[in-house]
Amino acid sequence: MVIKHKNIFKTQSAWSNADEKMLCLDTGSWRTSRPVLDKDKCNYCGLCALFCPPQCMNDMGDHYEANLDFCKGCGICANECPRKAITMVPEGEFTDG
Amino acid sequence: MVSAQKGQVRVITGNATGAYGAMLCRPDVIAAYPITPQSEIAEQLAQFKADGVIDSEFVEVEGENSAMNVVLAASVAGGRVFTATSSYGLVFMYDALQETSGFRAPVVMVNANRETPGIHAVSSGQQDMISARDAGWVQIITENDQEILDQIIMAYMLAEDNDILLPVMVNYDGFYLSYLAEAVEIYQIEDVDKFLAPLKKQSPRQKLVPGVSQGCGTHGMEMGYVEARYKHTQAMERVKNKVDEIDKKFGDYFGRYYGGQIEEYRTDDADIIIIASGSATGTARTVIDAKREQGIKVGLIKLRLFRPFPAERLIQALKGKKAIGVIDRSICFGWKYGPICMELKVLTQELGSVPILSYIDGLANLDITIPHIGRVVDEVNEAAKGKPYQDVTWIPMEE
Amino acid sequence: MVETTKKRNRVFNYFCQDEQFAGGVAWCAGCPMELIARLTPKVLGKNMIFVGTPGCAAPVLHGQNIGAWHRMAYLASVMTGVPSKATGLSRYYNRIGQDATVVCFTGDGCATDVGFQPLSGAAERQEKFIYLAYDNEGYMNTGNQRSSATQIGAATTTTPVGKIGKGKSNAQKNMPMIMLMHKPTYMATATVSHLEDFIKKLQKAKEKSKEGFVYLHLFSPCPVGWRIDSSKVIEVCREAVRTNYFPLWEAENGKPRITVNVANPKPILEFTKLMRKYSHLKEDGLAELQKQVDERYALLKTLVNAGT
Amino acid sequence: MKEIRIHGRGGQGAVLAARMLASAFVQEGKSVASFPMYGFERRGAPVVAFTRIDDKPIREKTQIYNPDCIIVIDPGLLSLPTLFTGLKPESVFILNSPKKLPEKPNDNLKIGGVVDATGIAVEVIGRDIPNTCLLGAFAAATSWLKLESILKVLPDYLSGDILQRNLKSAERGYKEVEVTKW
Repeated sequence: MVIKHKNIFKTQSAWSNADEKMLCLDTGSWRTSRPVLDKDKCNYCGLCALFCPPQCMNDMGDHYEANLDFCKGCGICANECPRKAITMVPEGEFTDG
Repeated sequence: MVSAQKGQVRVITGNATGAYGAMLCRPDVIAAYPITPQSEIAEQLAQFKADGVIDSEFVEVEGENSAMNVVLAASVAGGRVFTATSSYGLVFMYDALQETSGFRAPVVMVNANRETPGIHAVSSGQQDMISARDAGWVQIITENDQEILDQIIMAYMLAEDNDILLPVMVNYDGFYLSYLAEAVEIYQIEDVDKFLAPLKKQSPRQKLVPGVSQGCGTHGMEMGYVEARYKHTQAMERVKNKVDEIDKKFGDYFGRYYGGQIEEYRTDDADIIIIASGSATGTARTVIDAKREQGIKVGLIKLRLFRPFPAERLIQALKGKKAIGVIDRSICFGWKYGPICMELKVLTQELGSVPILSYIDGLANLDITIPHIGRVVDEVNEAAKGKPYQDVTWIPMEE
Repeated sequence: MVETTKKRNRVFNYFCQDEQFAGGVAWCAGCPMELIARLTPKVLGKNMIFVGTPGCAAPVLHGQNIGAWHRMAYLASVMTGVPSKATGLSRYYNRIGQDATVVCFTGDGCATDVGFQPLSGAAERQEKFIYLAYDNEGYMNTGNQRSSATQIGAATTTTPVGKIGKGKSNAQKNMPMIMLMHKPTYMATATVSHLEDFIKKLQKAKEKSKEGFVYLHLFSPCPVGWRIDSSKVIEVCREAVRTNYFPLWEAENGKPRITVNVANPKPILEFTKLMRKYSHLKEDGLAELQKQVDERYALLKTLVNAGT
Repeated sequence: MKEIRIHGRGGQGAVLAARMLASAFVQEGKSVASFPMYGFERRGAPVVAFTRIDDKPIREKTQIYNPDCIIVIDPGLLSLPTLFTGLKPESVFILNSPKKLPEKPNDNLKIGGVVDATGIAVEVIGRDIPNTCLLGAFAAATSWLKLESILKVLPDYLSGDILQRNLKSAERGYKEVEVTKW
């Protein structure tokens, strides 16, 4: 029996097309600890957002907050914060984690 | 019925012809690196550029690998491209050759056949082409200067056809054809434009455009890879008939026909067939005529298309023949037969138990001479009569 | 409560385009190359096109079947073909009048080793594109093997430390200096600890790539291969600059200029102590490394002084 | 079909001479094929070039084993043991030499022509490029083609002052060749 294979590519050759299919990984699940911000210490300087490799800090108007869907928990934001306003807290301490 | 005007006839070498052929097709980007015996193409194209004969982007690359990569990328971006190489140059392109066919980029390349393996033979032989046979390219072998020019034009028609979209390698014997000066008709460029015009009427092929979210060379994962490979081989199958069609169109337009995948010479009533390719086929015709006069019913098949292998046309032409001799200008490591002979052996079931004699000749600039081919005809003729024969003969080793 | 300035960091002002990558992509936690990759299109804008190679960047730069991890046009390449492919693209776009910023995005293995010939060739021809090399000093994607960008003494899986082995026995190929000798229209070294410096160089690279060849050498330590705590990666970049291990400079038409002056460079130990790839080095090993750093910096200074 | 074999050394223009000869025959409506045989292109290394001419299209793509004519551009090559190998009966021998032609060097020769092409080239062109002079000598000795056909094709290969000098060199070769019939 021949199972007819459905074409993945519309073209003769292999091209990717982000408009048709944008890939995305659940990198949030990689995290072993998460950044927790002490808003009182934050001066909204933005360095945490700028240095964040996955660029996943959301601008909240007066502070930045990691998008936990993508934050890999590298801890750079905590290390680079000039005011030490971010602490990396093990995921086990969060019920949703 | 010929609709093209008469072109200018000039006595030029095969290499120069290659450059003229490319020029007539107005490539957008040309990249070439010199190597004996191809260098004259790179020089001639550079001269065309210097003289303002072509307005193509001309990239004087630092190596053949780059030449192939430059034209591959420009082709993927939508351009018409040309490059030329030989021998180790072709080998040095090997990774890019695979990419080019895998990306289905309609690159046209001329390859002046030269030896490659370890022993540095600066001399003719088809070994370079043979070592690239599984690179997924269409490979065509030409016999004389005019055919080089004509085949380059036909190569664009083939490569850029939306049904095909494959790179095409136009081969000719280095040293023999590369330096052979013959009278060549160089068509009027407007006529070539007209001939290639149908390509522009096709729906545009996929192109790489900045700002558009599309990428070429995506990782083919599992079925994606299988599908791309499958489509590639299907396109290869389509090449065969397309080559015949284009040959007909070309002949109707410019007045020269080459037979498409194979050219048959005095095969109709022949009992035995000699199969050869490239410049040796010219010499072989002379021998066939002479042997015919001696009463030997021999015919010649000139193999023009090597990849894809023209199995169906060969079966048709060889059916009922009593013996076949194949002359190879290269060898096939791992098999004792020459490469073309080895491929032909796949057709044994269709051809029946007919003797197929393999001959290795013309390596390293050694001539495939009239007496050599005469010997092949005589031995194949004896084999056809049921006499015992030698499977493989290295002609120069037995002289 | 700490008083907040509420002033947006000016680095954000350099961004002319939104994020082009998917939120989650398969790069290691703390990888500065991810930061480089994400910032580059934000700065270079819409018509940039990537030419990428096998390496750490490839799994994300190249798609999988029809799917892609980002919204940019890209051409995938094997290691040997990147600058040549960029040449083909930029020449063709130039011919048809298509605006394009062609960017090669490769690692040091490609730039300094297997892909060096075409890089040198494209630089010599002054092809109009940007060659961006992220330097993690080795083949990190394949598991931390040495490249010619690996510095002396470094422990890698092909220069391991053992009874006899003391890490890599040869000094690092001085790639920025080699490229300077090609006299590119523009070249620069940069790293992500000095973001504004990096971004300004990217902007200049875009502008200068319309005239000729541009080379960017970006220091990009690998948290995994170098055995750095992922949170310390930016700090490692910073210390690399402060110890003169990786000085920040640029050159227009072959004239070098230091962009970040380090008044009192720290000893190399301040850099090496942040990672374990040098942890086996004893005093003599560190001295040898320090010597390499000092020599390279002296050479740079000499050229800078000669150019002015 | 007539087959011509030219022996010279890299840099003396043997290859070009073979090609010019082919072009000249095309002027007279012939089919031609001409190619050299050498590996690396090196100044001073022996080179052999072949030209075939015929009334019908030429199909053979082999080297020439049985020439109708041998042209020797470098007299030093006279000592080649294989120089006259395979020569057809009643064939022609053209030699560049300031000396007299050797006494019938091969039994199969019918016509010999000798000309001091080097001397003429140095005088007219200013350099030792004797090839065009020998083409003139060839036309005179063989009568296989007209001098005019040679003069007509030289502009395809040369231009300017060098062309003028070569035209003159070919003419002098035509006039000054000493022809012997055996």
